[in-house]
Amino acid sequence: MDKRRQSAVKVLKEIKDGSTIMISGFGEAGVPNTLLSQLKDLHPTNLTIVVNSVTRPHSLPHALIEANMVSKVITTSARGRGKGLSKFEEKLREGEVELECLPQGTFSERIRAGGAGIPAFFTPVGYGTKLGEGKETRNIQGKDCVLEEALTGDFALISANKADRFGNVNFSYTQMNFGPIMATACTTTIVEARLLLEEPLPHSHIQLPSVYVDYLIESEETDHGS
Amino acid sequence: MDKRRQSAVKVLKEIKDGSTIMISGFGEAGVPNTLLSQLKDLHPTNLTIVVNSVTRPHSLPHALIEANMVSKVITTSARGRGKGLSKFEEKLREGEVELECLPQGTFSERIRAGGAGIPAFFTPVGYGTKLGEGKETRNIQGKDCVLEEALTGDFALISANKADRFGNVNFSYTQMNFGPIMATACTTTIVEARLLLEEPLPHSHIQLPSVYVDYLIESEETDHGS
Amino acid sequence: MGLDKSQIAWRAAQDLKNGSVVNLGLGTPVLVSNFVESSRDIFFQSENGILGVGPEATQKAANPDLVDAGSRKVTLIPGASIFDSAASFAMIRGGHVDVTILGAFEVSVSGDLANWDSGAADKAPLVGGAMDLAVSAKTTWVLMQHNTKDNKSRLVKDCSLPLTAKNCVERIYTDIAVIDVTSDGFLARELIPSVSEEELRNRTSGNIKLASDCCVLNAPNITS
Amino acid sequence: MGLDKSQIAWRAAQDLKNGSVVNLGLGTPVLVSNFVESSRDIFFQSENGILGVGPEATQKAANPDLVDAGSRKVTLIPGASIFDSAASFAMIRGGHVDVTILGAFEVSVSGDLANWDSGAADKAPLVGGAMDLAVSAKTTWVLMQHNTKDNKSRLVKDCSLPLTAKNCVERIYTDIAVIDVTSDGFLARELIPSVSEEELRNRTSGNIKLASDCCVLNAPNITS
Repeated sequence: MDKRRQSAVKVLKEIKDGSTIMISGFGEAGVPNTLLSQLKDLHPTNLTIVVNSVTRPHSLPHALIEANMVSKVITTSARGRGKGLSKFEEKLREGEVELECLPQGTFSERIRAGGAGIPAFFTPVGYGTKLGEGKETRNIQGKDCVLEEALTGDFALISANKADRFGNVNFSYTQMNFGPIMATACTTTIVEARLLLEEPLPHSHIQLPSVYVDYLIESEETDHGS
Repeated sequence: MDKRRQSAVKVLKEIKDGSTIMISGFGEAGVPNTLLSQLKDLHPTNLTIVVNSVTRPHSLPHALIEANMVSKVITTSARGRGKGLSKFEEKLREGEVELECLPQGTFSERIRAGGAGIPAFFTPVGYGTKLGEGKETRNIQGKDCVLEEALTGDFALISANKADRFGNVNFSYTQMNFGPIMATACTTTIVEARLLLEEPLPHSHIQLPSVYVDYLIESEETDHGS
Repeated sequence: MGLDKSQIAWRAAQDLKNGSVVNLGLGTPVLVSNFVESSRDIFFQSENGILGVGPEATQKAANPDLVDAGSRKVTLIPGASIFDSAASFAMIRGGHVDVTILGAFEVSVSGDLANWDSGAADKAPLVGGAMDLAVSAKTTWVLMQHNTKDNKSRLVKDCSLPLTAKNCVERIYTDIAVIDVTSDGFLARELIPSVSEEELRNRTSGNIKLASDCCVLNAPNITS
Repeated sequence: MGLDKSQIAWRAAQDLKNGSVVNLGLGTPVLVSNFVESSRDIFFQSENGILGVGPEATQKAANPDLVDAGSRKVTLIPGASIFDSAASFAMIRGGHVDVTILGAFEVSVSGDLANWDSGAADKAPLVGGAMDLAVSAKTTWVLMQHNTKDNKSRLVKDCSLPLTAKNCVERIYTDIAVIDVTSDGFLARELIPSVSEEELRNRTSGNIKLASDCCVLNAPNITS
């Protein structure tokens, strides 16, 4: 079994117009820049992207939107930095892109639920707020809750530190963030890692088991330890 | 910060009659035998125990039932080994103990939900079966589901391999099983470990973060590596 | 004479695809791993938190912290990983296990499975991971004796025992046949030479047909 | 002159209990960690997956893989752990964070919090972890300027901006006072010497009283 691939392009070509893509990363840690930059060149369109933040105008998730590849964004942080509008905010105003904004814990839990076979769950977060509007509510164990459904995707693009040929993955520090859950929630998971190993990772180093990973690509970033 | 304690008895005395106690372990791996044997001597009564299995007549979870300390058992595996009745099965027949039997994934997920602030969730498992009877049902994303509520407890008794004075915990192989989730779902978590360390565990070895652990007791078992 | 347990397990092992993730139930199913060479890259999942269960440990190498869901002391294969029970059932319930192979008391013509409650008086229930596995795996296979000791069919029109899950079994391996559960009822794919079509019908409750390309079911002699 | 941001943060830091788990929001709240000595065993949680955030990293030691929720390159304290985002919000939503300290646009007399949507035209929303933290932490404190630049009170009868969570704020630290949210309305616990009770009332919307034991709010000069 060897999930390592030489060409990211060959793998990314499986992403068709209209796909839902989950993208790992929090701040600058764990963003799959190697994969995103190649995806931008391939230019599939009408994508739904699931990503924690699109606030930074120079980030690659934002660049996909600027390049007219994205029709819907599911995120926790959509506001562009500064007082002016970001390109994404302009497109939002013009109705060219759809937005679903979620509390970050609900965003995480919906993705986890998607991977864990939990079709829906109740959470107290968002109840009585604009982000809870239109959602079914119920008081459970004394807490007012909203009902949230599982979120799944076609492709997860994940950034990691090391991976073995079986597809087992190890992250460096907070590079982990959404990577492990997004990998579980998508039909096909592509991981870029700085180090692709022939030998198996020791079981105690594995933070994402092989079953969730389909393809491994060498990242163009450098190793920052773990 | 030092969560290590010399005397298990002193800590276990906090467990009052009527408490709900979660007990880790799958097969013989990860059963907190040091804590359970002392708890048996202290003999609190009217306990609800949450434990994966009470099939083995010589195990300490079963011994708590035999010693008339338990009024309710929440488990996945209640059937005694062999054709005859176990002491637990006899008590069940006489109505001396109440039983809630759950599919193991539902058992795990209800405990995880208890620790993760998810008051309830839908799962397809158990739908249309005796274990789904009386539960609210709904079809979500094409799947017939039952609604399950979070499970929480007063005390978690967990067996581990190593722990540092902050309360960070490392398990050995499949000793992990229900330990990490039970620790999150209980008000007070007591961990027995074979090795209690003054120095902090490296972050990459921590499988249960310190915030979930209240007391550490040295286990009377021997180290089997990790 | 029908197949013995090892031969039933051998037959099922032949149908596993290389590279797949497989969970084996207690009893006959766990024998399947004896007939899978390591070169096939099949990863056995154990619901107590292992992906990549290897052969049973020798007494010398046995580690009481490393057990499978049947409490056997086991080893790990290269590339194996270990996780907690919530993560394990997230893996199972999330549909990441390709095949679950379970024992059964009864399987109905619509694929309903009864394998967790034998109905014995005063015996307490034991469900373990059976419901999660049967509902959630991409494919559910059953290994069982075709008939009970008192000659009743375990393949039935409707299950009489409490259900594990509805409409989940795709294939049944018995001591006399390999049978698919189809929208048209039971369909025998393979039959041992000593059993005729008529005998198969007589020994099976519920609608059963022979596939037009029904083969002879032969298994090698296995000495364990 | 009221307190500056560092002084507000300093004041809040005095109320943290040793050994507690604390999440700090962006802006003024994150400054609180500057005023907590390591001997106090306070563990700062960062919602991107850290328990035990240490001081900001020196440029030399900075690791781009080790950042906090405000994207600062940080260090770890002894005993720190790292986990994924689902585990991090399980920790938060499960009530395992003792105190969350957040910035705010408005806090209502019943403890409603508005801190995620300023209502600026055409600007997109940014909620991050604010709702999870405000709903779920055992205690929610707010650090904010008492008044807006055009002299409106940020303490209000009812929030005019979209809510983060209802009925969650327990204590407010402003540039002029420390105020508890009680069932009887705002209750000033401490007030800076240059502000009179009357001025406090004038600068506050919604019912505010002085506690019978209301103290003088003094903060040291802080040079950063």
